[in-house]
Amino acid sequence: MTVETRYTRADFQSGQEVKWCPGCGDYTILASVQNFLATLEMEREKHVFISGIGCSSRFPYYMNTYGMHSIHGRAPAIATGVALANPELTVWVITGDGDGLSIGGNHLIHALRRNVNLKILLFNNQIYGLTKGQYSPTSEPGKRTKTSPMGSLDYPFNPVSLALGAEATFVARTIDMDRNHTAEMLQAAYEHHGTAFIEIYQNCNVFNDKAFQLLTGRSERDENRIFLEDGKPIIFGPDNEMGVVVGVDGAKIVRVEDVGIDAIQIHDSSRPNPGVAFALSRLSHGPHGPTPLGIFRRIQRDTYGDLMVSQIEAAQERNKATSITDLVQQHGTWTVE
Amino acid sequence: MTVETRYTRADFQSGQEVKWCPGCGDYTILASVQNFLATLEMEREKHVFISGIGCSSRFPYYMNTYGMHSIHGRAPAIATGVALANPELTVWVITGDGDGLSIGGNHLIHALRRNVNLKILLFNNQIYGLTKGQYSPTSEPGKRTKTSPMGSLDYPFNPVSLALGAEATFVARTIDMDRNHTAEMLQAAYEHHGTAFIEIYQNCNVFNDKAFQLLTGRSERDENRIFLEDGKPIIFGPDNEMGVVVGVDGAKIVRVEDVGIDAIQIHDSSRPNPGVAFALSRLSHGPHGPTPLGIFRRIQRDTYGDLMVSQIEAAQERNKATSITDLVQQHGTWTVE
Amino acid sequence: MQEETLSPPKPPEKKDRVVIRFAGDSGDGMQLAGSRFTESSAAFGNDLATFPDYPAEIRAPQGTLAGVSSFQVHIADWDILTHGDEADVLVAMNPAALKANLRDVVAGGLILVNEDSFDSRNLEKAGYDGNPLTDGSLASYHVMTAPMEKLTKIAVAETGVKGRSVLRSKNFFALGLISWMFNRPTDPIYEWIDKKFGTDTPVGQANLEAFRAGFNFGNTTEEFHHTYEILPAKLPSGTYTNITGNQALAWGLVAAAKSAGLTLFLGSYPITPATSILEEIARLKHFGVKTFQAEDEIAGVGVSLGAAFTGHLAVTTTSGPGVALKSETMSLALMTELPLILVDVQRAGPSTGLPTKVEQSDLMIALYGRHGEAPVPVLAPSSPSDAFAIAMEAARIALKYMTPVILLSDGYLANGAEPWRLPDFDDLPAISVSHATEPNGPEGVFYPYARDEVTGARPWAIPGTPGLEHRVGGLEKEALTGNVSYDPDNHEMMTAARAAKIAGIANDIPEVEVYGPDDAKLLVVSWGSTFGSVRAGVNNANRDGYPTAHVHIRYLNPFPRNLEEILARYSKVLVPEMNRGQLSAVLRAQYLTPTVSLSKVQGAPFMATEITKKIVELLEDQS
Amino acid sequence: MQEETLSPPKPPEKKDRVVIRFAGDSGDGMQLAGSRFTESSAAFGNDLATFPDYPAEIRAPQGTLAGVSSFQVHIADWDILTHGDEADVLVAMNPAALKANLRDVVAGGLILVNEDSFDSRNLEKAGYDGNPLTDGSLASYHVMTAPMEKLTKIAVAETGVKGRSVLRSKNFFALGLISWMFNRPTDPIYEWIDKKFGTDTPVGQANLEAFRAGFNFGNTTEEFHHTYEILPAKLPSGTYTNITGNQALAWGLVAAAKSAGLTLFLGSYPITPATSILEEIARLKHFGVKTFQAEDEIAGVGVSLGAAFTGHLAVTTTSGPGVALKSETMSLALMTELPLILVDVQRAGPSTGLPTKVEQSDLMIALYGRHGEAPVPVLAPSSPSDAFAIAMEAARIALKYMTPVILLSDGYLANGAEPWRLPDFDDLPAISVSHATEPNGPEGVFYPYARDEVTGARPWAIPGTPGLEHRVGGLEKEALTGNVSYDPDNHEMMTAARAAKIAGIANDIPEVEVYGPDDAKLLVVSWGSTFGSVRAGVNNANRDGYPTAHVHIRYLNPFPRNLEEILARYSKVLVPEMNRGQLSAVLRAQYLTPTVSLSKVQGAPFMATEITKKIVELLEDQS
Ligand SMILES: Cc1ncc(C[n+]2csc(CCOP(=O)(O)OP(=O)(O)O)c2C)c(N)n1
Ligand SMILES: Cc1ncc(C[n+]2csc(CCOP(=O)(O)OP(=O)(O)O)c2C)c(N)n1
Ligand code: SF4
Ligand code: SF4
Ligand SMILES: [Mg+2]
Ligand SMILES: [Mg+2]
Repeated sequence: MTVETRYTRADFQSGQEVKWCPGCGDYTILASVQNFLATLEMEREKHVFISGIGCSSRFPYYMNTYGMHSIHGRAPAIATGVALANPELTVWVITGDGDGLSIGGNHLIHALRRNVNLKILLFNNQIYGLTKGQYSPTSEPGKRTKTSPMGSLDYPFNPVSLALGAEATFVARTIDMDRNHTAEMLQAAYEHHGTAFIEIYQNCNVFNDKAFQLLTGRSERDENRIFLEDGKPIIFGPDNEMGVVVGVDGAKIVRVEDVGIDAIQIHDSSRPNPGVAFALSRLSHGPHGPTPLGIFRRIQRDTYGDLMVSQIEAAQERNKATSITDLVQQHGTWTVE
Repeated sequence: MTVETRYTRADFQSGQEVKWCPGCGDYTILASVQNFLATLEMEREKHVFISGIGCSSRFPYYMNTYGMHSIHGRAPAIATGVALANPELTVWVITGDGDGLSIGGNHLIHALRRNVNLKILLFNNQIYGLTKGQYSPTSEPGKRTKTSPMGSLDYPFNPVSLALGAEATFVARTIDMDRNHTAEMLQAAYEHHGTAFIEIYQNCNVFNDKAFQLLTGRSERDENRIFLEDGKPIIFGPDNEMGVVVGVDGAKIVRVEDVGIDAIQIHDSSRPNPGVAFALSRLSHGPHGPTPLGIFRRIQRDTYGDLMVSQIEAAQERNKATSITDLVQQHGTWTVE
Repeated sequence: MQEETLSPPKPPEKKDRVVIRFAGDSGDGMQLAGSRFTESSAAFGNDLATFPDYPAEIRAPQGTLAGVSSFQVHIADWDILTHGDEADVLVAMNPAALKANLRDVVAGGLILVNEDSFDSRNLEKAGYDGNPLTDGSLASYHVMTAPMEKLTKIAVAETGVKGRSVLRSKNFFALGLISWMFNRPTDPIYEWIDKKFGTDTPVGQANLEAFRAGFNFGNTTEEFHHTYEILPAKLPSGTYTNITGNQALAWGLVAAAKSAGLTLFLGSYPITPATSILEEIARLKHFGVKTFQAEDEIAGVGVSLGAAFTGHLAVTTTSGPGVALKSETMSLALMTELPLILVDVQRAGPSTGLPTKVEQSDLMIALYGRHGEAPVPVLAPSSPSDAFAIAMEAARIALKYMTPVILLSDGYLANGAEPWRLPDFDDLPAISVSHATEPNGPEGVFYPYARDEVTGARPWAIPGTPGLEHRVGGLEKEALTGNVSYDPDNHEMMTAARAAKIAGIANDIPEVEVYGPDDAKLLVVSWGSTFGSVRAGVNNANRDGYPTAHVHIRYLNPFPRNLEEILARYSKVLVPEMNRGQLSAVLRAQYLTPTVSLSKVQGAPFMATEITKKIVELLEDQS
Repeated sequence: MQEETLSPPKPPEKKDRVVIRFAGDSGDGMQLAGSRFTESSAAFGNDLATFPDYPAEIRAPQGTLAGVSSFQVHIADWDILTHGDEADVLVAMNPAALKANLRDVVAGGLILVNEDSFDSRNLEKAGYDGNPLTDGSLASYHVMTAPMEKLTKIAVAETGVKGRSVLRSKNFFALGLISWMFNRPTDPIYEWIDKKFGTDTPVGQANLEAFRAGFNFGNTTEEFHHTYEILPAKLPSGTYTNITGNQALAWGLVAAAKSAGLTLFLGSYPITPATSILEEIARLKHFGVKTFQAEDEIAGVGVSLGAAFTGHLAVTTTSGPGVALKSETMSLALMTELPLILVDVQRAGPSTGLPTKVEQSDLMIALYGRHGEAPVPVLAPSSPSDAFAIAMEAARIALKYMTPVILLSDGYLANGAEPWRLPDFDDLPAISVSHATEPNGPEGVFYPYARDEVTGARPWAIPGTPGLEHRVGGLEKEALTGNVSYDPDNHEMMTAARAAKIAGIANDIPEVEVYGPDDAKLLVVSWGSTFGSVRAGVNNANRDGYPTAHVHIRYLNPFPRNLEEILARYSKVLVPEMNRGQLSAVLRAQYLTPTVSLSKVQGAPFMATEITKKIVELLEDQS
């Protein structure tokens, strides 16, 4: 495109020193987001970033937009208030696997079902970074950390499955190192009217280095990234020799030559029924083998905010008596001489 | 069976006056649970009922077992503590759609993923009963209540989908009025080693009467109850003329004659992949048409409690130095003469 | 109807005040009977105060003590302050209602009983061994009985109402009988029935007929010669409405938003006895208000904080357990210095406590229930109608000082009604608010933590404003820039600045006024809904020759600036509270005043006599 | 290594105490250097106290002020009480470390600098305009420089460590140099390196070589004649270990569980600075302890409450924000009267505040941060090792009185280490607990709310016990039966009973002891981790001729029974706290004592001199 964009990345840099560990995946995501926002026409002052607490949640400090670094787990609730107060804003939620899925799990699933107009970016590094390395709700079972010296006993969430189970209208997954894919997902989330949820795999090189090696390593990644693209058969592998079929028993990975290309599932994120999206989410549980990346689900449903506005408008249409005196009058009064 | 059972229902009645509204579905469930417990060999003192707050959560008071009527939404957490403290107990969680899915949603999904050995009975009356009739996270969109005089804007959870998205190992649904089915589900939950989640549709005849009419009304119920039975094709209707197929597009209701009986999905709750269970959960969203009842999913996975016990045993096997003196010695000491 | 007993009624006994309590099973419609009686008394021009008392939140089994529901109304011909201590008249629809309420009836009071319900089953459920109507145990009262159920059945026979529904109308029978006894106008009742049910529906007709039957029963039955007349109250002239605390609070918030030119945003989670504020405001969508029923209390205050950040007048409403849950977010509101009102409609604690009963035991958590050094202003209304003014005042302070504010109401205020002389709504105190639109630093820099010299407030720049982009958060802020700062001196300075901002509000609120004679040796200090009983108790004491002064505090943090000086004037300071002495402890800590605490923790308001008794005791004690 | 500069070292300067601070970038390994130095000093027999000071929880960019990490150790030949006020020696690995710490170095103190890091880039990052090493701004200090990076590189050249890792060893260079200067034994360091890395690994070798190089550099460089000798401390004889507050607390809980014959259960959610208690106990599975990392703080206390109901010794650990979140469940623990210990390792608030910095500002929320009338016992340790005893005491009280207990530690105690003279672990106070096994009422009835006559505790009947089935919950309880009760008098009685139970603990805890001369006019009252600085400050004052007494309170609710009488003895009472006067306010409310508050809210402990100064000021003020 040759359109002049009004912003450059620098316009979105707050000037505060960025304080992540050198090499942290958060830097990459920060750059992707700043670059992406600079491509938009949307005025800078209309972006609001709300985060909780965690390394990832420092994000708003580095964005030259409105923002709040709130408290642990509560960003989806606070952001809901922002979005409902001013529908003109683009409200981004920045959260981590601990912030968003551990302490903040409830607010997250309720925001998803309500379809508030939020863009939720969950930086999943499968660890608590800020508190120096305890297991999180996405850590693999058996993970040894200081609070689980003999291995974690927790069975992890699959954030995509959880979001789908919570009636999300937009669910995607991407990975820090793949900036183009990240940009694509950001664009789609931005365009989605409703709650958009993106799980972003993010490397914590200090406490959980190489957790996503299978998806980023030069020699492993082609075998393990399953890109979901609408209208295309779900195939992957260095030579696209692998594919995904969906049937009476859920989704399965097959060799394309074993089933023939016609049996391969054609991806369609817009299916009203989330059953297939859910099935696809079960192909991986953490990045321990072939893992789908892309948009699992993207459907339209009324947003909470739009419904709220139309109820208020309808009420105002119907009842124009809006002074306190009117209120009291309707309640009933009497007079003492 | 002719086995002498050691208990009768009366053994499980606490003698406290039952204080629900006359006609409330909670009475029926109370009777079902008391009757069921009386059929077991398990000693009465080993049952523990933990509830939150709500009409349903009054339940423990009426059970002559150990119990705690705790605080709003926290029962799954408290019950987890009970179950981990003494694995010999059978720990029941009694919660409502408000208690368990609104304020308590996070504890619920975390208990499910951890697979703590709990039996969770969620009484879903699609309303807040105790606080006199506000909409809940399972109320239908547009529901008019005192806090939503123009209709609720919330898109409701499907509790079964949510539980499946949260990695539950046992998920079932039943309805207060069908005592036999309730008893069957209780038995299966009791036998399940891990977190068993049962959504029980419960009529609140004061604030949300007839919400489940389609499933209980004499003239409607046969058309609308889809019983899931392992090993059997999923068919329903007055003449079993309807059935369910699962395919590349999720689960669908069809006329059996249109597809032939062989195309009908054979139910199997033990599939490791929850994809099909999830697809089945999407056949209904609230009891507004044909609705599956029965066990959606029942798989074995290590329970948190068992893993905890084996880690402790392994540690004790490995390190027998368990006096405080040993602890200090290992830390390092020096002596001042 | 027994025509043959017709006889001319005795002339009515004149009384200047009477307290009537309607009590029955929670299914018996006592709240309805009580509130209808209240309305027709209001229409008649009496002054009044009410006190509805529900059983536990859940419907208890019929006929049991746990299921008793009551509604008390105090009507008078002069300005009254409380719902009345003891009842002069008790209407008891069943044995449980009698048993639960008997202790509150004045000796010699009138007890009107639905005799049909005094069968052995109900007596047993209520825990009676014998029948109090016949065993002489009520000898010190004036007991009258009426076969209310039987007569109601007969009255509604023609209306088409059938089966169990027939007896539903018995509350109207009782209402009719009491209306006759107290000379109430019947029209307001007829009109209400018509409006509510239509007089052509079976239910409407049944209620009407039952009411008439009760009224006529009084008129016609010889036994019921005992009628009262209460003259219209000498209320100051003006226009009145009858209002509960929760309603007044809701309206006050709406009025404040209007006055400030902001949108009202209420994020809340239902909880007794606060829910009806949310319900009231949810009805007012035509005022442009936004209400949000959140998934829990933490989300309730969270969405509100988000709305505050975005420029709305943000409020969250709850009761004790919810205050506990909102604590962490309140602390964030304090650190981000955003305006936010937390309304706590107190109930009896701790834990779930007695959720439908009143208490004032959340003062300490309101003042101190946040980690770190976290002061916030705390205000409390003194009566249902004062809740309107206090709500506006809470908004004014929150907006002017950019701070969260806690408003401590309670279950008594919240559900109790009183006639409210309407202020001139066009002349309400203006609340001026401006959102920042321009940079306030050198070279176009915006300093989100620059403070107003007078108030100490920081500017409120809302998302969407070009050029003022900034970030707030829970980490300590650098002065001016609001950047994160770990500097030790900055932390000390900011902690002091936050405290000074709140303390400084003392200069912006009215001084307290001392009520009572100049020669008083004893000062009574009260707060919240005890105002009425305490003032009445103080009046009694003065009347009986015990000169006593009274100060009622509506601002609990900071205290009014003249309070210290006033406290120092009295040799004895009595602090009656529905808790174990919380305000008392705060006054001691702040002013080293040797207060005496009068504590009542019974889930029920003070009686004026309890206050008077304690005053007398202290004044007679020369030690 | 520069052989040619060899010259005989000057005789060491004898000192009885010295405070050394290691400061560098958070990546520079200063905590490690500091703690190794501490260990070898301990091995040498010195008494010591340490104070690690991390930057914000997050890794800050290298070289910036925000990224500075420091570790201070106070070593002495006699019993010392604090980590030292000002540093005698500062090791500064880069300009930021110098800048951030300079204000704490005594005038004339020694500053040892890594000169290689003072390039323009680092100077700029630290916000220096010029170079302090050359611009004369350090004239009042004794500055020594060493090219630590260059020498480290050379030293490790042969070890096989490559690239960026080479410089990782420079902390060992600094450690070696300081060890030489203070005559520390080198063996403990060699042993530790061997144990940790093996001396045959490249890393192990590199550290060893860097250490030797530093040590030798001191030995060989003429400039470094300035060496010190600190004689072994005259600690009382006994066996010692070096322990942090969090460790001691963890062990105390384990010991309490052993002593009570119960399983320890810890439900927690990570939060700085409390996390390491969970981490420590998680390591101790061979003790049969159960730890549970919950999804949030509410669940953390919830699982613990469930474990308490089921008969375990239940604990939950957190810091300020978590205390706020746990409030509602603590209130339930109080209503169900179950034993439960909440450990609050305080940090600077409000909100997220300064999470790695110390403060004592959670006293009010501990005492009053629950809705309703909800008193709980509150205890605070006075030093790292005292945390062991206090943890056992908290358990004893919780179990004996069937009550939740709050233990207020703080970040200074939690991470600070001191030598702990080991008690006889076979002779620890016994904690006797019995779970109810038999009915306690007539006819085989079990009364879960029957109270022990002395303690007021109810029986602890745990699930699984036949015949004692019962229900507990958050609604008000009927005395004895524990059934739900809405009775007004019962509520008042139970509220009083709960309060009396807690107040009665005063009879079961030691009286406080007054330290200091009999003729003291001024009393200093302190609590928590300020013990050391306050005691040192009091000692200084007495030494300087200002007779001053000191009382340190470990029990904050109820207070020791003799406290009132002691307070009354002094004309002035000074209360130094790392908050804005919270204990001070509580003492005023409780005893009407006109306390003077000395407040410090800088995220840093008091210096003894600050205490002394205030004492002198008060004693000289005759007003
Ligand atoms: C109420 C509260 N509980 C706990 C903490 C401590 N805490 C801060 S961040 C965090 C976890 C962060 O994990 P995650 O969200 O995955 O973020 P990451 O650092 O990995 O990006 C915890 C436990 C806190 N600040 N507040
Ligand atoms: C912390 C807290 N918040 C709110 C409440 C008020 N409350 C009690 S029960 C309830 C909802 C109950 O709904 P549900 O769980 O569906 O139970 P039901 O009464 O319908 O059986 C609410 C909001 C409370 N007791 N505690
Ligand atoms: S700890 Fe991990 S997630 Fe946090 S900043 Fe460092 S590398 Fe990134
Ligand atoms: S309000 Fe509804 S749910 Fe509650 S007891 Fe009554 S009928 Fe049952
Ligand atoms: Mg993380
Ligand atoms: Mg419900």
